[in-house]
Amino acid sequence: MIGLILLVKRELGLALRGGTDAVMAVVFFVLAAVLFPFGVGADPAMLPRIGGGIIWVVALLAAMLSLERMFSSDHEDGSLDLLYLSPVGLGTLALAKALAHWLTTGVLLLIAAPILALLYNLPASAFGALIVSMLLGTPILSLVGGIGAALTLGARRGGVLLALLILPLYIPVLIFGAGAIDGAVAGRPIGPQLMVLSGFLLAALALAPWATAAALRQAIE
Amino acid sequence: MIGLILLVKRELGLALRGGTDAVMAVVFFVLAAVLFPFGVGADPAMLPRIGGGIIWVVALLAAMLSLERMFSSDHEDGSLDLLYLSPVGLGTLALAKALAHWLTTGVLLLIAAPILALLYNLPASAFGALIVSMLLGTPILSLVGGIGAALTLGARRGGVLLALLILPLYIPVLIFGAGAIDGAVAGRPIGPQLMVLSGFLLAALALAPWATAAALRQAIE
Amino acid sequence: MQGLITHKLSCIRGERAVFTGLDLEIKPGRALLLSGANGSGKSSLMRVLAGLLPSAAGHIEWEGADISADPDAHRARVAYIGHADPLKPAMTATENLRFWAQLYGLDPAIEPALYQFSIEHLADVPARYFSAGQKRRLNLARLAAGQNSTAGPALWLLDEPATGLDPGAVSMLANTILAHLSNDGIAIISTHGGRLDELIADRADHFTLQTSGSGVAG
Amino acid sequence: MQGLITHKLSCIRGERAVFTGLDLEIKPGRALLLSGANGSGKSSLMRVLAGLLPSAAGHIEWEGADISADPDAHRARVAYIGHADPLKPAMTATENLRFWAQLYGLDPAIEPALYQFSIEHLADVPARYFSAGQKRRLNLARLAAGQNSTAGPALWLLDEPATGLDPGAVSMLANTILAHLSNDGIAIISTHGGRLDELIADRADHFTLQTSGSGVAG
Amino acid sequence: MFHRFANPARFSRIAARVLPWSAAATIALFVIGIYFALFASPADFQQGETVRIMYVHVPSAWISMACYTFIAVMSAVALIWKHPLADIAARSAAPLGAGFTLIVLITGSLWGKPTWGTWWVWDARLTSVLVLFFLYLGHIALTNAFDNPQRGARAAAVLALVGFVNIPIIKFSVNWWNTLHQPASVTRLDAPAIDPAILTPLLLMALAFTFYFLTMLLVRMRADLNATRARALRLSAAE
Amino acid sequence: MEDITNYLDMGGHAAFVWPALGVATLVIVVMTITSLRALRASKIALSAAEAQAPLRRSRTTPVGTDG
Ligand code: HEM
Ligand SMILES: Nc1ncnc2c1ncn2[C@@H]1O[C@H](COP(=O)(O)OP(=O)(O)OP(=O)(O)O)[C@@H](O)[C@H]1O
Ligand SMILES: Nc1ncnc2c1ncn2[C@@H]1O[C@H](COP(=O)(O)OP(=O)(O)OP(=O)(O)O)[C@@H](O)[C@H]1O
Ligand SMILES: [Mg+2]
Ligand SMILES: [Mg+2]
Repeated sequence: MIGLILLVKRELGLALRGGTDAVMAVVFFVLAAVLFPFGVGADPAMLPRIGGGIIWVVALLAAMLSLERMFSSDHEDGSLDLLYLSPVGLGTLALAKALAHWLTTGVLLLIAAPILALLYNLPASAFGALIVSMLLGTPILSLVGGIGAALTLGARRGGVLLALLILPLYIPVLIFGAGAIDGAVAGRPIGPQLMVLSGFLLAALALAPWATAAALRQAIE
Repeated sequence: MIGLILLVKRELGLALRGGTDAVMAVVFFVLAAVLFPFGVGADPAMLPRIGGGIIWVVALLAAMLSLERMFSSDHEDGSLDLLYLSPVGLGTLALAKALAHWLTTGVLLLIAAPILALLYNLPASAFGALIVSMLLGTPILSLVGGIGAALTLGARRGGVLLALLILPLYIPVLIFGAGAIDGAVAGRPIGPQLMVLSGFLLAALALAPWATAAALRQAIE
Repeated sequence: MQGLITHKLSCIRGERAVFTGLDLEIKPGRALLLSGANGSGKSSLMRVLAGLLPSAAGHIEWEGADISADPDAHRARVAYIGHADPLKPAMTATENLRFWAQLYGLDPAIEPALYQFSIEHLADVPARYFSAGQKRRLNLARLAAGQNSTAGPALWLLDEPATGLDPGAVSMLANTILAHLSNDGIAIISTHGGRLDELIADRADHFTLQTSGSGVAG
Repeated sequence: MQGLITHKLSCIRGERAVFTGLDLEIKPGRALLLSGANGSGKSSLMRVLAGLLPSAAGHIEWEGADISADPDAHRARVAYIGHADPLKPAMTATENLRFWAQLYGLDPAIEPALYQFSIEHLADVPARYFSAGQKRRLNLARLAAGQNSTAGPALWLLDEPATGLDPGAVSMLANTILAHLSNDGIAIISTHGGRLDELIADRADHFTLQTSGSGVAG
Repeated sequence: MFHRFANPARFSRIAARVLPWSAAATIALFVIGIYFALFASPADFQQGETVRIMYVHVPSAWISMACYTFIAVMSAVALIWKHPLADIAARSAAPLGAGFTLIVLITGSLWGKPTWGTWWVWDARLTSVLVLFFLYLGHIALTNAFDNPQRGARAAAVLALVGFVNIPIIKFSVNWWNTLHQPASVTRLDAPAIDPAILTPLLLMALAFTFYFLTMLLVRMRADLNATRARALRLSAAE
Repeated sequence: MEDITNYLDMGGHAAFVWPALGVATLVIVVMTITSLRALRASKIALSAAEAQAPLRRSRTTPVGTDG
């Protein structure tokens, strides 16, 4: 537990000092979401229809982008060796990294999302669904993403591999997250979607740190 | 000239061997473009309307992602020092890097784009506009991107900064690229858009290597 | 008081045998100076002993017990210095060192450790600005931070620790190692010769790894 | 035959003066062994001399002419070895070396250069698999590749070149340097003492950088 | 090295003497300008009272473009002649430019809702102003992204020169593409196509904004010079 | 009184005109305050640095700080 706090504090400290690229994710999120109307044309009738989906897709991509550096800087400078040798287990490390990743990207995405929703003219009724679905969904992105980041450590085409591994796993989150917003826009009940997302979140919390730790063990050699 | 060929050959060799993440861009391009229908809902009437824009936006993001490593690996391992000391000037280096970036991302995007166009049900009449606009636009992305990559070398939040600097400069390319496709879909003449893109390309060819070289000179210290 | 013993240890990297059938024995309070040509497998051996790299054959005993029986206990007794310096450029010397000390549950008396390697004036400077030797000193200060605590690591695995150090810093390192040995600690130190070897010669044995595989005790 | 002269050279890094008012003079055919505590500014001086880092004051003369008059010519005569090894892990030893040789327009006789540092057996191995010393040897082989050509670099700036080398490799490096000096070349070599210094002592002068700034000739 | 800072010292002295006067002029112009803009001018017959937004919107737009041009010129000076004052001028001006661009964007949006019926459209004028805002932010971020201030200044200078292509695009976008936005009616080659009752407050406000910009620029440059000098002194004392 | 209400109503566009002017004022005030505060802070820092610098200045001439 002390180890967990220590590790999370270190990651947050590094993020604050610009030592990691976590904040990058939000900037990417906002800029990419701002770009779409340029490309798609800002038809005021269409934007709200595609807004929820675009916000979720861009959130997915933003989370994925910030994954690659999750372990690689520790891998390159030998920190990972020392973390492995420390009394704090790799499972705790995996959890701490996912938590820190969520705090530095997920939470910021959550804060930025309503602003983008305004930009896309989403109806007020959809805001709640947007926030709650992102609150449930973004931790899954961090947890599952950790597995991918650990698996591709030191791999030759790390970036490509990571995208290939992770995006398919993200699709269910996308479907139910965007589904909840669309439902809210259309006035349908969104309970089922949120229940499914909660289930995913619990499963990820239970399994992902374990899988990440196993993957990390393979990366140390 | 010999230096240019040598540098481009080296970059391509590294890309082939997985030493750089250039191929990542296409994978990201395809995966991201595939994700959108999941998020937005695969309404067959709407997809063609937003397809051209989405393809261009995703191409922009893909190009941007692969920029960050353009100079940073050479910066970190000391290669940039040696490149600067070599008889090949920094201007040639900038041009070679942009060329190699285009060959490893732009060209692949160009090849993948028609497939995505099929996915989005773009009408056959728009294919020509898609290809030509990307042929003119993607080199601009590589050339202008090189400036950003060089400017943010060794900066504190390199990734965020790069996105912040480059995406605004990419917006004009996006507007005219997507505009050409939309025009083609709507049956309007697309000559003006393509002319503007050509103008941008010529300007970028003339100015970008020079600006990149100036930025690189600042990064060596 | 059996110390560390390896039995017929082998290591394979990239499908090539780096060393095979290696038998070593180091008693508490002694250092082993490991030499050998470039690529002879010193670093690989260190990593195997630390439990970072799996051995291909053979086994390692600590105080008579196979270390694979309780890997957690083994990791707790290892202090490892590799070729790279695990420092975050954005963090200051104090922050870097304190993180590792706290993570290992050691006495977080950071300042004395910095003093021990004469980098106390850099305490609040981000590691980004350090010269090569200053980085190495900060990395080595981890050893000093561990030493103050009651049950610090007993097995020090130092892979060319004197790289980039000036003569003064080499003496500081030698003193740190000698203090460790006086506490019945064990140190395995890879080296290409130099002042460090001379300074700790009294308490050190020598072993040379042959590139072909097996070693020669010297 | 004036060689390299510096006049009141100063260097500022991170808004702090690293050294000020430095006067050096090295004649063709001589080496300068640059020593100094960690952080005294050896690497910074090397980079200033190479033209990689701007000097804050003073100037540098080569054969009587200020080097800032023709920076291109100066860069062409410099061979620089820094703390890092500029190798691409994905490329083989031959590919890495050939790229640098061709880029500098040198005789691309790669094999002899690999021989000179005894890494010919690694010619087709990607640099990823190299041990620390093997990487360094490959980096140094650039010097050997340049030497074969008629107008190779005349000014060698070697920043702790012997780091991680075994004694055999140090002799190879010393021979390479001595051959360069025999051709009326100049070498400036930063060092913390060691075998390399002894091997080239006959043709070398000494200079010690003080941490405060100005240096002391030794 | 020494002559470089002799110049800034003289600048500092002159700036200290000019500042009170320019501050007074700014305040006076604002008082007169606001009086004309809010009370002494009629509502536009087309736009009604919303025309009063114009009296801040348009001057801010002009200043935001002029400021970027100023930064670009200073950057060129800094890169070519390495004049240290140019660096300082550029990095002092950037936050002001960003502020004025923000005013343009927000007042424009608030004007757009009643006149166009929407807060925002993605047309060339609005887009290029948004790009200008991002360029300002990028310039500020890049200036501060390096531990070595010199390196930040040089990188930002390169960016400023590259981004300058955006300025003509803003200026002429309304002529090149048909958009919702007004074309130039004051700054035209022939006579201004605008009612004097509106032109007077507009020009007065533009003058006030200009003086405000110059005053703040001087203040910020002095602050930057002082800080630079203080840091240099402290570092040399720490030797 | 009626005049004032009428005026403040801005022909029915009060919700746009006043926020616009308000935002402009706010931005200008913020810029003014930050600039003036930076100037004051820099003056304090400079006099503090000058207070301790003269002792050392004779020995090592700080580069780039003359004048
Ligand atoms: C966010 C939205 C807007 C932005 C970014 C914007 C930007 C600009 C810029 C940059 C200028 C200066 C152009 C020049 O001097 O050539 C300008 C001028 C002007 N704008 Fe806007 N504007 C916006 C919205 C509006 C709206 C909604 C209106 C009114 C319907 C408007 C009316 C004007 C007028 C009348 C001028 C003066 C043109 C002249 O006489 O030169 N703008 N605007
Ligand atoms: N990039 C940098 N920015 C700011 N200061 C730096 C930078 N690199 C080094 N320094 C500082 O400059 C001084 C000289 O560093 P330099 O690397 O030249 O020392 P060195 O003599 O090579 O030391 P070593 O023996 O450890 O290699 C040190 O005090 C260091 O902290
Ligand atoms: N990651 C790796 N994968 C495959 N082979 C490797 C790897 N790292 C090293 N090797 C090979 O294993 C052998 C031993 O390497 P090691 O790093 O242990 O040597 P070393 O004795 O430490 O050498 P040095 O003195 O240069 O540090 C070398 O031949 C090297 O090429
Ligand atoms: Mg080794
Ligand atoms: Mg050094």
